[in-house]
Amino acid sequence: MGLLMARMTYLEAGRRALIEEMRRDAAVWALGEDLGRGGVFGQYRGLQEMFGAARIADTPISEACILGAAVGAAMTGTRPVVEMRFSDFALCAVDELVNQAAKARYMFGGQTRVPLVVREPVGMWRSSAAQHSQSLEAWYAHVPGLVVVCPATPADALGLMKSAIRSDDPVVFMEHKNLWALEGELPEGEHLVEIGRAETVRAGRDVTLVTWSAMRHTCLASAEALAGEGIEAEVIDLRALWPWDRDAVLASVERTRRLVVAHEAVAVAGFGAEVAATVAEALHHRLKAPVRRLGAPRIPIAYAPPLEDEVRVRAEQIATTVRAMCMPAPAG
Amino acid sequence: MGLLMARMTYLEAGRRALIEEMRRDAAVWALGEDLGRGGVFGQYRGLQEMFGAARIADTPISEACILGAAVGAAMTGTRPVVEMRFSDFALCAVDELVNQAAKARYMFGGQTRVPLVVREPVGMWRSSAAQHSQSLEAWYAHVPGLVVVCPATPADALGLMKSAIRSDDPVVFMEHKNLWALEGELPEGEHLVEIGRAETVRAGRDVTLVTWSAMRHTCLASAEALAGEGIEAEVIDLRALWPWDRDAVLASVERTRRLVVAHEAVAVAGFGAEVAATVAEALHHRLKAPVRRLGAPRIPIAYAPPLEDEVRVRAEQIATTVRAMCMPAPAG
Amino acid sequence: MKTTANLDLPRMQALHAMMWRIRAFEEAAIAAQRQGLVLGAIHPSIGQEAVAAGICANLATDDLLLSTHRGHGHTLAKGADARAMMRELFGRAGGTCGGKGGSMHIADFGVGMLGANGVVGANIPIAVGAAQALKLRGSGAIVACIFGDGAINRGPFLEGLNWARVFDLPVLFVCEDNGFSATTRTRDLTGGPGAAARAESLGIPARSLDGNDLIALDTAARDAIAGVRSGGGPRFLHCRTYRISGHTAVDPATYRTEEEVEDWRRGCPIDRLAGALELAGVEPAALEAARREAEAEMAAALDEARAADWPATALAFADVQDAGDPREWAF
Amino acid sequence: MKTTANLDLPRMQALHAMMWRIRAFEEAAIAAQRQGLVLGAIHPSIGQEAVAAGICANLATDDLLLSTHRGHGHTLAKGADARAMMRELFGRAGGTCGGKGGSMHIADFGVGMLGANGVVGANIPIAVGAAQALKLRGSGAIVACIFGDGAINRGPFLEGLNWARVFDLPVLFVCEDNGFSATTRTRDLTGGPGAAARAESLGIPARSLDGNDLIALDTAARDAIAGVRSGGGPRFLHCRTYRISGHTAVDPATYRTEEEVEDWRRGCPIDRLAGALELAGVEPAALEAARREAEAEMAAALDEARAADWPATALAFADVQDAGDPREWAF
Ligand SMILES: Cc1ncc(C[n+]2csc(CCOP(=O)(O)OP(=O)(O)O)c2C)c(N)n1
Ligand SMILES: Cc1ncc(C[n+]2csc(CCOP(=O)(O)OP(=O)(O)O)c2C)c(N)n1
Ligand SMILES: [Mg+2]
Ligand SMILES: [Mg+2]
Repeated sequence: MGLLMARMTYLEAGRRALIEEMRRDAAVWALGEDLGRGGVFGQYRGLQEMFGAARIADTPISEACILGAAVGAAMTGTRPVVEMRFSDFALCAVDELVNQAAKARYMFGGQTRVPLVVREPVGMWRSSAAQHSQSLEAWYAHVPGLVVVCPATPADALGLMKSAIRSDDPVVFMEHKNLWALEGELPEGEHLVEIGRAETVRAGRDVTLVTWSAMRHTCLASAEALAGEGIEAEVIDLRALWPWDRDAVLASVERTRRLVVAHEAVAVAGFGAEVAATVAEALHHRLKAPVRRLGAPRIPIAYAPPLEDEVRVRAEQIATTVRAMCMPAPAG
Repeated sequence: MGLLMARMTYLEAGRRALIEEMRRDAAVWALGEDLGRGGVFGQYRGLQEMFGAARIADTPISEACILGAAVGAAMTGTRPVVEMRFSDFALCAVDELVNQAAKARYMFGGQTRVPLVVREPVGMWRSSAAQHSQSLEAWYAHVPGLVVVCPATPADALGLMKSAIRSDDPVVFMEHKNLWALEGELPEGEHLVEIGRAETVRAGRDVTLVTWSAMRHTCLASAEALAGEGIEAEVIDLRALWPWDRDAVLASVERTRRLVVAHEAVAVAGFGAEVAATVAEALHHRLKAPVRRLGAPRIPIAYAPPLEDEVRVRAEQIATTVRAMCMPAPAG
Repeated sequence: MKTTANLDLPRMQALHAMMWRIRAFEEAAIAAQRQGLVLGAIHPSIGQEAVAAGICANLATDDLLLSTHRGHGHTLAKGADARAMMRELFGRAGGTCGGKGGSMHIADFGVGMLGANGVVGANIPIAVGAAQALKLRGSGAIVACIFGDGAINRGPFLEGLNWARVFDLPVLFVCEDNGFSATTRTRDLTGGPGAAARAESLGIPARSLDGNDLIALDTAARDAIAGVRSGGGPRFLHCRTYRISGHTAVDPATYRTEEEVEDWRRGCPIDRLAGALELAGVEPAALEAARREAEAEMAAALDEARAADWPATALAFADVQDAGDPREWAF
Repeated sequence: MKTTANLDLPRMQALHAMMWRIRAFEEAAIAAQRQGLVLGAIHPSIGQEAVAAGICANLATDDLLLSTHRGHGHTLAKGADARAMMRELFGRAGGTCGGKGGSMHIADFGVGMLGANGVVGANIPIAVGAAQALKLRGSGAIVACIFGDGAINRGPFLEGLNWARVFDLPVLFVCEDNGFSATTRTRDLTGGPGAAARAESLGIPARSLDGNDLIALDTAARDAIAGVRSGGGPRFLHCRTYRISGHTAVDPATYRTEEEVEDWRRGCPIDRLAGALELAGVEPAALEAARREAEAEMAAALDEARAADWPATALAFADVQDAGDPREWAF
């Protein structure tokens, strides 16, 4: 158990997590549009047949009520998993998430918990344009009461989803649409990943690359390229933005003495600013170079690929940034 | 003109701005709940009598439609001023603001503009508790297409509101509830303040305090206290978070070589992170001390004053932070 | 007023006493606010007490209730402790929510009261979700959801009612129609015939009735709740009443004439029920005693609240969430 | 089908041709998507063409139109240029939105088409606001707002319709009911009798009709728009139709039987109008010519789009907003 491995896609891993948790706990159920037909990306394929229409509930196009109902259901002894289809549509249910779900436990003096998971597929994917491509994880990290998770691999999609469902507090679970088809190894047995613990994906001594979600893979590609030039980048996938693994980041930068944080979201007021500011505050005197952030320019996402590409942080751009940082005192 | 001064409250200044702009431009109108009775804080007192019910429109309790209608009206040759009552209720209209207002100009390839102002009273005020106290300016600064304004004085409430109404793009205009009664001097004639230009409220050589909204006054109090100890703090009120006056901040920190950014909002992923990260990136080698951020802990806002006070950034706390920064190399 | 022939007198006296408790609680709270003891905004329901009493009298303790910013009456009638509620309004330790919520966020999960709400209409989706959870769990309990006439113009009203019908959920929706959306007359903001017609258009059986007639209301609530409890899905009651007090305790309510208010004062639901009870032979002294007892109870609650401690400041950091201790992230 | 006795034949032939243009445009776009030329999702309206043609034929150029994610037909019928639209679907320079929007965000302000929308129901509040602006400006123009049957379960539907009634705005609401909310049957998600009843409960005169009968639809739209234009406030049309294509161009639509689709194929609004026109004496060859012309037009539009340039990358930074040049804030 736990040693046998299976290959599985990111999408399939999320589906497996839900199946396992629904089998384990009768209080877990899912609600959203078109779930009976498998959901818009197939994440729920076959689940209504498996668990019935009461536990895999097809809802009207009523995002506010989908999330609001989940709040009520979570306060009443169940663990709803909410499907928002595209994170952009969650903007139709912000009162429910931010004023209700996130605050109920506190506002009511600890009388209740709101154990729900909101699945919000994020990110750029196949010319989806301005209303189907956003990454607003920084918003949710800013809201007391919310947990924010951004898995980048099938194993994390599985292990973090299971932990999210077991969380007694509301979790915003951001799956990246461009990762649905990504394959990876998964342990055969029960696989749980603690929310708030980063993964050091690659060790390195010269610079720390902090990232999350699909940008993990870009950072890795960049690190591989840099390795060919003798620059060893440590790549840290935060996996969760709240709580985020500050200790892991600080420990790494303490060693590498250089930080680049890269994400797909808009750079201005993005979560990269939080990471960069934290490192600058804590490790100013250790740094060999100023902290650096890479993110999208502050423009909506266009439909035409050449325009869409203008907002992408690419591996080459990360490498260029790292090279410039390492220049004054070349590594090794 | 422009030399005569009048004393006026922050609330009255916003009212005067609206009156002046409505007189100047027949396309300007306002909509929101209870405006005919003066609005919930009296900001619209007498305006319906002055301009009629079509231009000072009483709306149903329909935040999504209030903002959505403003988008349609803005694209159709008018300049709506939207009253959201409490910024917290604007969370019922996020799709309309973020997916529609902010993106229409871009998404439609420049065919239209969305000249609207959303007034969102923010901040802690008289035990208003978790759903009536939030400051989410960082969210809007993160959204391409939005302008974000946070006036702290009557003169800025007047001059920035007038500029906001004249903006061809959507402006989130955050008035602080605790400032309504604040009095200040106003020029008698037309008074416009450019959005995106900070005000250096107090000059100083030892540290730069960057702030906005009600925290400006806290920072000033702190600076006065520090002056008595021989520490001269420069206080910069950003006044707008998008665009924000990076040049003014960098020029100041270039001189003072120390930065503290203070705001009422939650520190984690707050806009202070953006300012701190920007300064750390640009001026790392000039800094005598690490950048510092002060903001609320990541907890909802409680009703009971002793609990509410726990999230307040106080002048003394700012002073303590500054003192510690100046310690290793005392000023003067 | 219906015939008093077969009135259940003990029940009606209890409801009369409950209305006095609500009235006395709010009058005490208003007085305390004038003294600066109640800190945040309070929204009194003076004149509307019959709705709270009549609906909640037909709920069991394990039935659930979702309320509004104007929820003191609903909360008391659902069984919450007046002393803890008063302490909550004072922001003190021992308050229903430990002083964290205040008037607009009172909740008492122990008696099935799942919360007032500071956002108009936000309780409707929460209520239908609670009902869905009850159904999933095979519980026989039901949910009552009270909201104002202003809430019927918010989107979640449509989404929540439609949802309750589609999933056939055990919810009683109650529109407590006091004629006002804050300081504006709701009829000027509302298209069509109103709340009941909207509910019916969404497939929910609805009744419109005099919400100041407690006897009629009690019967209507009983019938509607029987329908809900028997698995018939949601029901809707539209209760016409009036708020004699201002929108908040500090609202002078100059947007209406003194005559209009006077008319409704004469139609006060407490006096109306008292009249019916007297006609049915109840001693005026017994009715007066109910009032005095209520006033004494609330005066004591007020004194106790005034004497209560503030919550310990460390509690500011408690009950945020399990992950990520906010104390470790203070700046 | 209504009697063909006093058919306005030139008008009906033009509408027949318009439906063919819509059909041909979408069939070309679907083919182009299969070749990877149309990049983002497209939502074809094959089988629904009568709604677009019938409503828009009754609008003037300066009347405004708000559409949905399934808006190619509406946009063409409102007068947009098919070649610019096709270039937009290809994401090319010269597209209606310069390639920035794609299918779900097509807008052509030059012909009063204020936008498709990627968010279901979001066009309703925008439409009422546009109408309010027209009224404020003293314009005689009106707004038509088309949305699907799924949109009637979203809050903005209630808020927007109520708003239009309260402010007596010149809006024609059109529910284009194709029976599906994406891949789920809307009737399973919808309480009560449906769209028209909901509109009526909000005080808006409503009619429900066969949305594949272009002749009836043209008359109903004309009457409803006359009502709107004469200052009578909003009107509502509920048009029953069917989407023969999948939800998107890549949806195999296995959630329905082939027989059901076949039934509706036989009820195709283009064929039905063609039948009526033939009965009224129009030459089949003329009708066939309309089809051929449409197909030729769209084939040419497709070829042109394929040959068009990509937008200059610098345009990615244009038209964001006036303040704060994003190029100066790139990281
Ligand atoms: C979404 C939202 N918008 C506006 C408000 C401000 N507000 C508080 S109470 C109120 C009036 C509500 O009217 P109604 O629903 O009839 O309840 P009542 O106050 O009459 O009991 C308003 C507009 C709010 N709390 N929430
Ligand atoms: C608020 C929102 N929720 C969900 C979606 C995803 N979605 C796109 S089209 C669609 C179905 C809409 O059904 P309907 O309104 O009947 O229009 P139709 O597609 O049938 O034309 C859905 C659910 C969306 N775009 N917006
Ligand atoms: Mg009311
Ligand atoms: Mg449909």
